[in-house]
Amino acid sequence: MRQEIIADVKRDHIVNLLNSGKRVDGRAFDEYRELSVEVGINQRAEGSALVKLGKTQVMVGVKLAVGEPFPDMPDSGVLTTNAELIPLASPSFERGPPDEDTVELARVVDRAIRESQCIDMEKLCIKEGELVWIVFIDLHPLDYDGNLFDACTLGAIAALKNAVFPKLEENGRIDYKTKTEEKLPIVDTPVEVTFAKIGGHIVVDPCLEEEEVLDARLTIGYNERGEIVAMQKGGSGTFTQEEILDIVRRGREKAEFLRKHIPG
Amino acid sequence: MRQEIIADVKRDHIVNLLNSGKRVDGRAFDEYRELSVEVGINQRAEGSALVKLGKTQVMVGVKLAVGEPFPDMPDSGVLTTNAELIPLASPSFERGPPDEDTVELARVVDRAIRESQCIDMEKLCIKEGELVWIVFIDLHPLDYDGNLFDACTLGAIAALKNAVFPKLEENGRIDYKTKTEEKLPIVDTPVEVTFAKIGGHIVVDPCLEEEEVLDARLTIGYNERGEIVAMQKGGSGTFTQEEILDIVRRGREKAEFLRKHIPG
Amino acid sequence: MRQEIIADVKRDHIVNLLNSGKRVDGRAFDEYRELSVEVGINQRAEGSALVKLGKTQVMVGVKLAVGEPFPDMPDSGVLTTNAELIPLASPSFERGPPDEDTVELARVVDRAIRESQCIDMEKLCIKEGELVWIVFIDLHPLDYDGNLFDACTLGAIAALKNAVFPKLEENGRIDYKTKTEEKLPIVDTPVEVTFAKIGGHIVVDPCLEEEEVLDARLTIGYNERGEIVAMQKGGSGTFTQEEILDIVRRGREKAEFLRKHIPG
Amino acid sequence: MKVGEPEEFIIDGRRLDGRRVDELRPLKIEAGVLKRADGSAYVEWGGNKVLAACYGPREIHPRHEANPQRAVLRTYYSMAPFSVYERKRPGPDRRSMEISKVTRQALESVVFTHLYPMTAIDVFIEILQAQAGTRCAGITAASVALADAGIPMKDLVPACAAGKVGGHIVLDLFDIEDNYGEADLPVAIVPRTGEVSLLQMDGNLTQEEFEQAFKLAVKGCMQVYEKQKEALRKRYGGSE
Amino acid sequence: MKVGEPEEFIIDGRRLDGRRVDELRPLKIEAGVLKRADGSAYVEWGGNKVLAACYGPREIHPRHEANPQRAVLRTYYSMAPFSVYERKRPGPDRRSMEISKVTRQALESVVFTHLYPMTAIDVFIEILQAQAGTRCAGITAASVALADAGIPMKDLVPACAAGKVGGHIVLDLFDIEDNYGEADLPVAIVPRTGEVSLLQMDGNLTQEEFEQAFKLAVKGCMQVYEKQKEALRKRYGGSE
Amino acid sequence: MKVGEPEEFIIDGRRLDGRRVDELRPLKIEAGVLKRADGSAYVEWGGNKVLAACYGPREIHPRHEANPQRAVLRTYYSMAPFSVYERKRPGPDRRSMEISKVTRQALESVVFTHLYPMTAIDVFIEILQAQAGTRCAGITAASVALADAGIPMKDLVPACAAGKVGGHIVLDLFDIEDNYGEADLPVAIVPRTGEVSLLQMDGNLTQEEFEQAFKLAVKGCMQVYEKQKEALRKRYGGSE
Repeated sequence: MRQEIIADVKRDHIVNLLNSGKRVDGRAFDEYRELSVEVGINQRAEGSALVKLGKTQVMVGVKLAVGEPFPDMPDSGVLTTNAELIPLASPSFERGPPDEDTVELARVVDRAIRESQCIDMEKLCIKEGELVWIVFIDLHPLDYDGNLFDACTLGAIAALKNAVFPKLEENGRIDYKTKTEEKLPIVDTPVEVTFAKIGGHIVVDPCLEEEEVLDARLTIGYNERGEIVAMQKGGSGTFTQEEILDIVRRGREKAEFLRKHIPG
Repeated sequence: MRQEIIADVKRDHIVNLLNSGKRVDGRAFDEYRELSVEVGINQRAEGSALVKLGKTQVMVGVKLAVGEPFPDMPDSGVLTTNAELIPLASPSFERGPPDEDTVELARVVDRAIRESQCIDMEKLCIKEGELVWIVFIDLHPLDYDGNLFDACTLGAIAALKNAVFPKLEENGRIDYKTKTEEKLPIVDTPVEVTFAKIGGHIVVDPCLEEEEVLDARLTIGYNERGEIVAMQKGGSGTFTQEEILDIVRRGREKAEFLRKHIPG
Repeated sequence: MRQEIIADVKRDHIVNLLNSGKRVDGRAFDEYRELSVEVGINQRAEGSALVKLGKTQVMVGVKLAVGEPFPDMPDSGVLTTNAELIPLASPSFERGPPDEDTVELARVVDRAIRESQCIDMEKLCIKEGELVWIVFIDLHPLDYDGNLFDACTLGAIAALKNAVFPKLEENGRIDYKTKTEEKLPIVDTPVEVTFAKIGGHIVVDPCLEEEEVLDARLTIGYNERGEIVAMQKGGSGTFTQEEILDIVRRGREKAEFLRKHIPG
Repeated sequence: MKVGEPEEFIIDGRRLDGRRVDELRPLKIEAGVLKRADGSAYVEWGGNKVLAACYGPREIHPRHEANPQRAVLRTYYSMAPFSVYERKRPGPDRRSMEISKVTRQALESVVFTHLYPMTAIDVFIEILQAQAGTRCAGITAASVALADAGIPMKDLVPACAAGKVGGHIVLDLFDIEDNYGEADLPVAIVPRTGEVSLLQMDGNLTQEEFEQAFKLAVKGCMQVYEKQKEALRKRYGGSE
Repeated sequence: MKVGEPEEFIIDGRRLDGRRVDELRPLKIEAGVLKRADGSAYVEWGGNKVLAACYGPREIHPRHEANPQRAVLRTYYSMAPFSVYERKRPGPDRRSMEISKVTRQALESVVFTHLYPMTAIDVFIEILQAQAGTRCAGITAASVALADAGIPMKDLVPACAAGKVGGHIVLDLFDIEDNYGEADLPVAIVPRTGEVSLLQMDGNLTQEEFEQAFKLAVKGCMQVYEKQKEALRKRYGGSE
Repeated sequence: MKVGEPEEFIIDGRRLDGRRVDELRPLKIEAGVLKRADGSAYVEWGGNKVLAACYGPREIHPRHEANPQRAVLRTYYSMAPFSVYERKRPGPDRRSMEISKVTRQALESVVFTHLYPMTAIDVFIEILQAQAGTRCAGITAASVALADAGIPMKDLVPACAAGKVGGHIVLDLFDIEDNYGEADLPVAIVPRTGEVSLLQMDGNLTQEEFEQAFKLAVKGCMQVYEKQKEALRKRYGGSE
């Protein structure tokens, strides 16, 4: 029960601050934490990125392999997005098969990548119905201090833009040690923007302390044209309809802000 | 310990009733509960049935797929019977991989279907040694009030008789949305009959309250000719040899009764 | 806490004995327990051995199958070594997926077999890049009284030397019931020798009571020429550098001793 | 173009299954359909057939999941192997895990969990036959099952999707529209306050299209809400 | 006809392995073969080689499985990877799970479990080499291992199968008969009362054939019982 | 000869990556790189990039693993999916399980676990990029992370491998040498006493070669030790 009481005290503190217009780490309500995106930081991956969003650190690796296409998409490559919440990154992450938070993270990031059609999947077809490129995106948080959705989506699109094809040998096997000059066909730059609702206030980019006490969360994916390509509400609380319409409008500008941090 | 005492009290009550010739739900010792079998109740399955046996409800779906035959049976289709005891159906069912009760249920139902040779498996051969039909029978109890063996076997054979082939395309893939007129080749109608021994009394079709206190259980599968095709004793108690011979003889008539409820 | 105290008392007893030059079961410090190796004791395996080392009993089975080679070794067979620590063999073994002790045992035995190149893997190639023999070594302790490393390695090489090929049919399937006269191509006879350090004393072939209290363990694999092919230090304690050099020198003679017990 | 994609989604103002753009598929809800569960509901919604059962408040296992301040609400969404064209292998997959989570979060705000500390309230949703929109059907069935189990709740939670197909904003997508359409937007609301407890989207919508679809989905939820109340009235009588 | 099926099963009154229809395969039982187990038994029965070990009564893990009125008997049947022609992947499969269950139910009625509340009695059966009839060999070995561990029991439990091959009712099928025959009927009994604690069947038997096979299996059990007692006498001396 | 095997490993006294036989790859160690962990370290060692984090002493789950006399040290070695050329499937494999075990045994002797009975000290090692020698890099990082977490220790534990390639004994194999060389001998030591807490070998070494390689590896460990101390000095100032 002590843990519950501590949580209540923390929440009161954060809500009191918000009531007087302040966030727990001093930011404005619509302000992201300090953000950096480095790419090409992993020589084993075909593409890679390290995102630092405040103290949150996420590494993303893009690996390419070849395999059969899905039968209903014979001329299209395959995209697979995977997340691992390794216990190195947080005392709240546990070993074992992916839990629902891990799965949700992977699927919400995947949604923005997939639905924005940012990868030209038909260019990944090697031989129709037989052999296509498979794109693995591995989301790998290293230090979890809140808002993995936005950090991982940024890392994913940055790593995709960084990725080059390895050499495909005639026997259909890949020579991973020989990289070509050819880049993955990336035609859009989706990003995700997350807002949290805490005690009636709406803030962007929740840090861990805010995530721990939030009522509800809304993540929105935008493509380059500002269209909405993915949404995910979280948390056991609710939003009013007006709040949702407002957040969706405001998020677009935040998306522009995030997109500027992607190299290349 | 309280649970154990409650169980003892329940058992005493049921045995006392049996001693005076009565069952806990008012049935005769050799009487089944009210029974109905509906077929064709699922449009995604190739064949389906909903069995209601008293308050026990079981849905069975038959799905067809194609694949390779077993190497020692190159001209024969493949039969796979699976059960799921989903926690929706009973407070005693738990999530997770199949436990021994689930596995026993699937295997005992499978035994009657397989050993009665009710499916003409050679008619399921598409190309010898290469491509055959695979028949999946999924046993899916929805409300567990006792005697899943008999209800599931009934549902399985009813769903098999209800099943039609989907369209097989030239490339070896199945167009599930287009069903053909051709029915699965079903050549026998096996059923299973379960008796329980409680305090020395033998009753047919145990309801849940009886199952919870029984000493021993005997399930017998019969084909259309009244031959025995499967047996399974359960429970930690024993039967006398005479009891077994007597049950096996009496079961045949119960099998006829059950078989009448199968549509088509 | 009681268990911890009992362990301390046991340890004191064993160390006191060692201080006065004695081992708990009366052996000399450099003496193995009574050892026997029987081969051909299993008619389903292509090769088999039963090793008794004191009260430790290990059965090893070698099974052969066919499959694809690894892409980087297209003309080479495949070796797979597996251990199971079944709960029948010890109250400390638990059911479930292999734990780290099981995996270590399999890998350390595998290391000696693989690195000594005792199997001529190129002779296991049936058709380059397509079909090769796969050798399964299954280590199966039946009664665990200490020093599984040495017993299992002995069993593995004895079972390999005992193994004959089953008949390979023209269609690429194996007729296991028909064994040929041809033996597996075994060209070396590696063995492993294990020393334990207990209270500063070094003893060979620790029995279970010694294993339970040892500070550190060193297992060394030797080929027929006395070269070192595998090593594994265990235990949470340490060895001095001198101890290691000394053990490695002394182990060679013990390896000769063990090798003499392998039939054929 | 994907294999099987239709050329047009709306012909003469009618969708491929004959509905208008703002029309729900036929919806039937029945409460109290199972003996063993503490509460249950069966929903037929177009080609969806969904069963929900509620057990609880009851003892919680494993014990360390208990909360001394409130009941723990657990929701499990699962698809029967024969609920889809290609047989689904039993056991939870990633999609089911995500839906189980958002379903729980859609329902948590209405259940008075603080009345039952240290207990579990378990809701199981079984998709027996699927034709798109199963998560909405599941949430709709689940809140009726909770009510049928006598769990005190602020309100029922109806759910309904809107989306975009062939350039049109439509209500309640069926499978062809879901597979080949441009966007799907499932929504759940708490009708008495109008607040939103579930919101997901995948596809592509402009700002304006989103607003239009969102409002349409909320309207759909209100129609579903009427059916939920009707089912409970039918089971328990009274005027609710 | 399956690949490998023999044309006839009985030639000149002899089965393919030379036995008469009512003859057991050679059976050898040894008690007390392992150091670590509290009780153990080794059975060679035709081409079957089976080891059974009993641990207990002992502390039970996980704790919540404990029963305050009696010991919990747990039985685990398992096949070594090299026990069959095609290597068996380690770990329990569905067949092993079913056999573990019926084995437990075959033994539960004879063990005085109420003497050891809150404990576990664990029996592990390991099939080292299989030639049909391993569940009967396992039950036979298990009850000797229980006795060897000093667990108080009403009686030993011998098991033996009968079946039908090539139209004949025969005792104790070996692998060719099991694979290609018409029916297999494993039975376990409690000899002092003659009661039946295991009964399974798959195949096809008329009423009359069943009765004939059942009685033959019971007779087989009694022969097995003699071997069990002999093994225990050999280990512990006395006349049992 | 394996696909990709080089014809010579040492040309004009230089290895294929330009090093001398007794030369380490470039090694960089940084302590305290993570916010959430109680202690952490990042190691770049040639083409290896390794992160280690220490949590503890902390409550232990599951509880029955607690030891009333000392803390339980738990170590987990894991490879990121993108750390190797062919994507590694997530989750522990057999190799990782073995390395986790020998890593724990390499560190246990230096940690004063008796100061924290009933607790866990957890060390997680994540290989972000691999170029052979990751277990040594992991142990090296882990002991710095333990120190960074303020866990009292007798000493740091540096680790380094030696091996044999193309007939030469060399220090600190990189991937081509590891894949195609004749032997690999990873060693970890406790520098203050010179004692050996990790020793593994696979390949082929004569007695003399072993002694030479072993001594070379110990020397390598001492160089690694200097880098470890430097990293901690850099983080905490002082002269260590």
